[in-house]
Amino acid sequence: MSDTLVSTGAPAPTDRPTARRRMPALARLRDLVLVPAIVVIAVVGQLVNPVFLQSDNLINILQSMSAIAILVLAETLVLVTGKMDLSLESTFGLAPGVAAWLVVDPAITHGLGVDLLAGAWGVPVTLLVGALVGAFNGLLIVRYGLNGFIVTLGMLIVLRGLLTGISGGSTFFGLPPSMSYLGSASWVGVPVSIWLCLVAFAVAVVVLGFTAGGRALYAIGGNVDAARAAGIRTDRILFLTLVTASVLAALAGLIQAGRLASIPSGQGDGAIFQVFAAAVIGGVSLNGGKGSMVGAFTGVLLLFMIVNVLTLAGVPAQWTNFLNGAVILVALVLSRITGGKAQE
Amino acid sequence: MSDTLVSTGAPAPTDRPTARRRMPALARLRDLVLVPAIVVIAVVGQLVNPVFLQSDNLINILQSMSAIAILVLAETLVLVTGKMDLSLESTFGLAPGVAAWLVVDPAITHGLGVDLLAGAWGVPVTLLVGALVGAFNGLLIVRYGLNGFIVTLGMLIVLRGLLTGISGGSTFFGLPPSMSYLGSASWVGVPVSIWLCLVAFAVAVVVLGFTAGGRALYAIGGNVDAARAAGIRTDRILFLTLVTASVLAALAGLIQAGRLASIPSGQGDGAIFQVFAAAVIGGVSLNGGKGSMVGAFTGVLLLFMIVNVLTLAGVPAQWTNFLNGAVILVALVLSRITGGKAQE
Amino acid sequence: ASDGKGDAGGGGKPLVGVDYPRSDTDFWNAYIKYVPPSARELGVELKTTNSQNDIAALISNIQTFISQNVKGVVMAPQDTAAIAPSLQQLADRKIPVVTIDTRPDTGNVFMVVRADNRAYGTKACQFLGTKLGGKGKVIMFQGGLDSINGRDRTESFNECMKQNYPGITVFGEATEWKGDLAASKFQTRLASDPDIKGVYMQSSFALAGTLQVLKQRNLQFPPSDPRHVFVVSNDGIPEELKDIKEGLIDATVSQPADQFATYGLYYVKAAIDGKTFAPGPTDHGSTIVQVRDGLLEDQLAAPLVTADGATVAGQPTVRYDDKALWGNAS
Amino acid sequence: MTDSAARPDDGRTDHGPPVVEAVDITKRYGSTLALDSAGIMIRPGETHALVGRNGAGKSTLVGILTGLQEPDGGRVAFDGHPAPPLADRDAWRRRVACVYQKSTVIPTLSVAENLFLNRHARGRDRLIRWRTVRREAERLLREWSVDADVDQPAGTLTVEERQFVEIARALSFGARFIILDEPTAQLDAGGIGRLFARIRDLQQQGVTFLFISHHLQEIYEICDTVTVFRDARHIRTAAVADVTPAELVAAMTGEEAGAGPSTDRPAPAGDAPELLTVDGLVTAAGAEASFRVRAGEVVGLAGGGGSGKVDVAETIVGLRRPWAGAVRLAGRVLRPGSVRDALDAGIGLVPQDRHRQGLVPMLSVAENITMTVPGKLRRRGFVAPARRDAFAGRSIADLGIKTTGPGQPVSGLSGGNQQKVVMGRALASDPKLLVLITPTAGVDVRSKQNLLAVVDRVSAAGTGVLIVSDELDDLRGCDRVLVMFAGRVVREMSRGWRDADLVAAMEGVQAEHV
Ligand SMILES: Nc1ncnc2c1ncn2[C@@H]1O[C@H](COP(=O)(O)OP(=O)(O)OP(=O)(O)O)[C@@H](O)[C@H]1O
Ligand SMILES: Nc1ncnc2c1ncn2[C@@H]1O[C@H](COP(=O)(O)OP(=O)(O)OP(=O)(O)O)[C@@H](O)[C@H]1O
Ligand SMILES: [Mg+2]
Ligand SMILES: [Mg+2]
Repeated sequence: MSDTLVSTGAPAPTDRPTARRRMPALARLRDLVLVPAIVVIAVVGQLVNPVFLQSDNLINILQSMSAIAILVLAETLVLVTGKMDLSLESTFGLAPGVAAWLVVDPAITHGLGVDLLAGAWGVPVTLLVGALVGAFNGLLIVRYGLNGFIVTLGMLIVLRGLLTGISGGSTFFGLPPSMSYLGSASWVGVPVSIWLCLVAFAVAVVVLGFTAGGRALYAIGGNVDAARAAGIRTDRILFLTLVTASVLAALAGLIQAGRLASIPSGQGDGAIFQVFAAAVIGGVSLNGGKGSMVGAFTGVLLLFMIVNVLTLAGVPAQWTNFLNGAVILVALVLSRITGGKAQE
Repeated sequence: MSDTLVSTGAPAPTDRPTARRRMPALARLRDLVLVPAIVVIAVVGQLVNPVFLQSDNLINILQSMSAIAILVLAETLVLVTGKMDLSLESTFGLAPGVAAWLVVDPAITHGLGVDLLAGAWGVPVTLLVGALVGAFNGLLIVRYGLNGFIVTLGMLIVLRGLLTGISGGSTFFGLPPSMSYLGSASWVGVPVSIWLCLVAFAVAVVVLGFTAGGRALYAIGGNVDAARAAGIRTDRILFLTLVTASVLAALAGLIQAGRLASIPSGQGDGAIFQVFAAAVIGGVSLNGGKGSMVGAFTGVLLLFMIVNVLTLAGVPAQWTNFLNGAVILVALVLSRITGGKAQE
Repeated sequence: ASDGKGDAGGGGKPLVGVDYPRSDTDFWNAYIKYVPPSARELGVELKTTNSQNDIAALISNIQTFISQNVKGVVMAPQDTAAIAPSLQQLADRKIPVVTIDTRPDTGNVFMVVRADNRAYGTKACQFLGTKLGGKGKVIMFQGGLDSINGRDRTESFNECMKQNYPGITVFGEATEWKGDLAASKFQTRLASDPDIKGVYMQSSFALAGTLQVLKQRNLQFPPSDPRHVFVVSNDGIPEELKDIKEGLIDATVSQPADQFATYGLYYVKAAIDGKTFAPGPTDHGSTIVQVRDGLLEDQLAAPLVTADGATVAGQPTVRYDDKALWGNAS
Repeated sequence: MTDSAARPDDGRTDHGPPVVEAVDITKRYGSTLALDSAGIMIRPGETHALVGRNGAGKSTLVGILTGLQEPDGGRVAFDGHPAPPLADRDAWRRRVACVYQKSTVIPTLSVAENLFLNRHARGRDRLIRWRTVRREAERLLREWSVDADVDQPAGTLTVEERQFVEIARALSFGARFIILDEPTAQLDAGGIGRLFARIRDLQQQGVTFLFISHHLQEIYEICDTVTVFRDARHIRTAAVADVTPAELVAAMTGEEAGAGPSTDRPAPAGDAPELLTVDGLVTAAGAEASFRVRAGEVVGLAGGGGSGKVDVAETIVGLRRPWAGAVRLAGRVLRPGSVRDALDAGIGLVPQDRHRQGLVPMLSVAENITMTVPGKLRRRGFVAPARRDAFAGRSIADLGIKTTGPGQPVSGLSGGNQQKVVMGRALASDPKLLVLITPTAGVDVRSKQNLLAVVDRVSAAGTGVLIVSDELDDLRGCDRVLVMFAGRVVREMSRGWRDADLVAAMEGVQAEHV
């Protein structure tokens, strides 16, 4: 189709060289393709309700997106390598859930939890569970070559079931301070979770753009055989990426848990749709090898700004989802169109 | 390959012909790769509860899977062409929902619905909505070349929001008899929905295996450029496939609506995970070009048998999801392994 | 005070933020419908949000309320543990909070307006126990395992059965508040235990599917028939009342959606006006109880609705066509 | 270079340890034996050719010599020391650089990054210095006279440019041993010239090469020693100077070299009806052509890389939409941009790239052959598998396709046989006109002859044939050859042209419009 559609324009020979030369500038601009949309939403938001641009509200937006943003960061890492990890949404709930289960005292929580470990273990256990989940995914996907979509779809269901199992469907509360610190404390008036989220993205930008490991992710996503031929240890890097993503998802879950001072057994349920939407709007390719952290960040930001504006506008509850979805769809379509050629 | 080996004269000629001759038989057996698993589950079920193999329970399994099975059929069509349609789960709820909205009488339902059309319009409107959704997907994916995963992810959210919008989040009751017939009536002691489901699969087997159009789906999924060069009207067929799939999803939604005599605004919510799991367990490839209707059917059957056995076994509610997920994951992994080589 | 529309300054209508917990069940939709008229009646300005059963969204919505300078907040946190940090934040800004339907696990609010979910389960148990004569099998469609209200109903139903009707076998089925799951599990259970005589569904979500299954298996008999399967639902939506009238189901618990709306706003207005309350009976037929130190709860009556309004197990019930039921309001 | 006269085939080494020696290598892919106790020995400073038919195991050996694949048996030694473990990629890369047959350019990354993949310039903080990378990349491309922006994604390069990126990268390691697996397959004459000049430079510096190509004249041009593989086995190693081309072909095919395609096919009768009429065709990319093909006539459409010949051909068959002009087949005007219409009108097509456009690998041979003619398989509206297999069986017999049967997935065939399947598909509809675009690309000598024999056969039966190619062997049997350059048909040459003239015309020398 592209063959016929793309080439209907005027004779190419004349404009081909210019088309070439324009590319690199565009490629860099691609990361910022959502900026106009963000500006538009900001203006609309300000018109709808002058509260929108107040620092209070902006901090609110950033804080409410921080956990999901880190999840998007994690998924972006995986997508860049050309894989997919659907199970991140379950890890997001399970990892802090297991930690809570091990540390909370059933005496306080009406029989929930086993109080096996001291509260200080909460954070390490959370990250460890994340790492284990990632390692298991990696084992099946990298070691045994199973399809990533399939494995992580299965894991999504299993991990969610596991959390329901250990919690009996209840919400864990009475978390130790160490576990709620990240999600609830503030530094210089700005919640720690926002700092954490911004730092994570900054680090990711540097790693992906300026380290051999980061570039290897793009190489693997672009052509795994070529990457291997170039001496990149593709299996090891894929494995590490999956583990890192799961650990990040666990961290994101910890932030969410701290913010809620509790862990509902449904934490993260359905979040993967939002995560994919954000990443893809932000220009991350599902086929691997393409996408930037800046883009992914603007993707989440846009989604959460939309929700915030809809809330401020007092849209009737029953239509919120539709409007939200419609804006996402339009953004997806526009981001594809401005992002360049049609693609599969 | 044959070039090299046929003339070696060395060890190959003796054992190769047998290996070769086994191939086509194996290919056909591939469709039945889940049969052992189904037998195992059946035996386990029978041991757990002797009710399992009674016709009553078997009909129950078939009936409860019939709507989802048709959804799986629809998704299989799309997957074979190498595309994806996530929005089927929303069409599943929206299509009958819109029909109900147009036909039910607000006087009976306390203000729900607009009573614009007579009850007899219910079924045609449902299918029409399905066709329109499919056509819209087709427009974006085929005509404008947007990525199917992305478009249908957006549509999934929008269509669900639309149903919440028109229903105000309430459940539609008081459906006209025409709309509940398919899901509630019985022929010769077997629910119509089962007949419908079996007939749909039988037709699909014939269409996919023995018509030019059906084979074209495999050709497109296997190599779209080659299909186009062979004179297959790839765009038209892809478009029709997306429309057909959506219409089938609408039909499935109608069956579900009839079975429950109502349409909750969340109808189909999250079903797509199950649909993908069933199709993939059944051997349908996410990369297109591979998969059979028989396989897809055994996939759904297996999933619903598992749920049935877990229910009969009286597994503690909190562990049902985990066990269900674990069995699915194991089945996914096994089906990949027996299904042959590792693949991405 | 910066918001143009609602302003607490000098006799203007106070601005109140109301967060709707979800908009995908009939009960909460009824609640959503009752809020604006109640607000008009009480003279408060509204800001509404919807947290779609997502606690993270609720927290973010509370932030937007705060940035919009609301003077009071009404919410119905479906997750009672996770709300503590937000309550603290609101308390720090001296914004009074009324919660509807649920009671926060920690942290204090001005008033909790709810019906007693444990009582729902007990009422349903007593009704079924009496009607079945203390023996037989009943199936219970539990809501989501992750819902505190669902768990309360499950536990109280089970406890009451164990205590009062040990001869009754209860099959508890998890359904995630999904009608199709309930219907499938009902069918499965009927295949293994065709002699089930009672159904308790924890919300009207399973209503239509349950009736459809009964109909398909030819188990729909009038209440007078000994083969009748007793069905108790929960919520009190119009459809249930209609089904009681037609003898399709036998009882439901009418959750007072209208009173949730009215008294939620009433108490928040009272708090803004500086009024205080003490435990004891109220002027609207309910009782305020102190559930823990500093936490008052107005436990609204949630009557059991039956076809005849007769007393069951010593408890009064309300007839399905009682005009006082919100489900009968036009 | 000096020891090119030595005879390595007896295993004698007289100048230090061989750069690489592979002994008794066996490699299986499932049921396929890709290498069967094969071996090779390459001495310092020589340029060693490896030839063999499609699927002989050449690329498999390359994979093993570069540490990408583990052999099932046998051993590899560099400079007399055992090869490093597979996991130690860096050690392998110090010993050998390679241009693989399969593209290892990563289309989504920039040209610069592709050139310095996994060896970016880094600062003391271990972070990549992009400015340096870019500068080095520009320098490298200039050396190869590739005029491309190093910042653009490599996917936007032309095939030739991409091949040069591969070559430039492999040669820039400073490796003393370089493997080139069919580096010239994607290059035009100019490109090949530049590559060979560079190889000669490096030969002077004592760099050792392993060179793989299906073009035997290239072997004679730059190689010292040649090894022949056949059927996964080592057949012969000899000094190039000591073997004649005929002997080489015989070693590759295991039989005496047959005669090339007969050139004594009678010319079509002068009154043969006009079949294909291309009038004022302007392709979307701007190439122009007007010409006719008569029934039974074989017309060649030649041109170098980017000359627009493929563009014109694909526009004729409806794969691309024209900018202007009309195509008529036997009087019927073809609907622009519709392959279906072209096929219905009677065109049979062998597309340019069999992997991209020719075959659906997972489907069976029979399905691939009959894909264009569903109508012929119908019984009461349904496809009858028996009829399909019978139909395909005839093609398999006619074209001599080596397969276990019509049901075998086409992915299991060798390259040459796959190309025959594509040919079978083109012939399935009994076309009036056969359009063959680079029909013998990547096909070995023997299969090439078989395919061209088919052309003679069908043209004798009155079918018109348009062969689009830059391979002289493909064009030799044509009644006329139209030569394109820079998007125009610049010359028409009738049968009996001299190679040098055709090459000159394709290179644009003495360009004159016809
Ligand atoms: N990854 C693989 N999986 C399965 N079979 C393979 C694989 N790679 C190569 N083969 C098979 O091994 C045999 C040798 O292939 P190889 O690529 O080495 O041939 P070649 O001599 O390079 O041929 P060509 O001239 O076409 O490049 C062929 O039969 C091929 O089909
Ligand atoms: N006249 C022209 N001037 C500039 N570019 C052209 C011209 N004709 C074709 N091109 C472009 O050059 C590229 C190669 O064209 P095409 O594939 O038709 O050439 P070709 O002769 O088949 O070359 P190759 O042998 O490399 O396949 C295409 O992108 C095409 O659009
Ligand atoms: Mg090769
Ligand atoms: Mg070309």
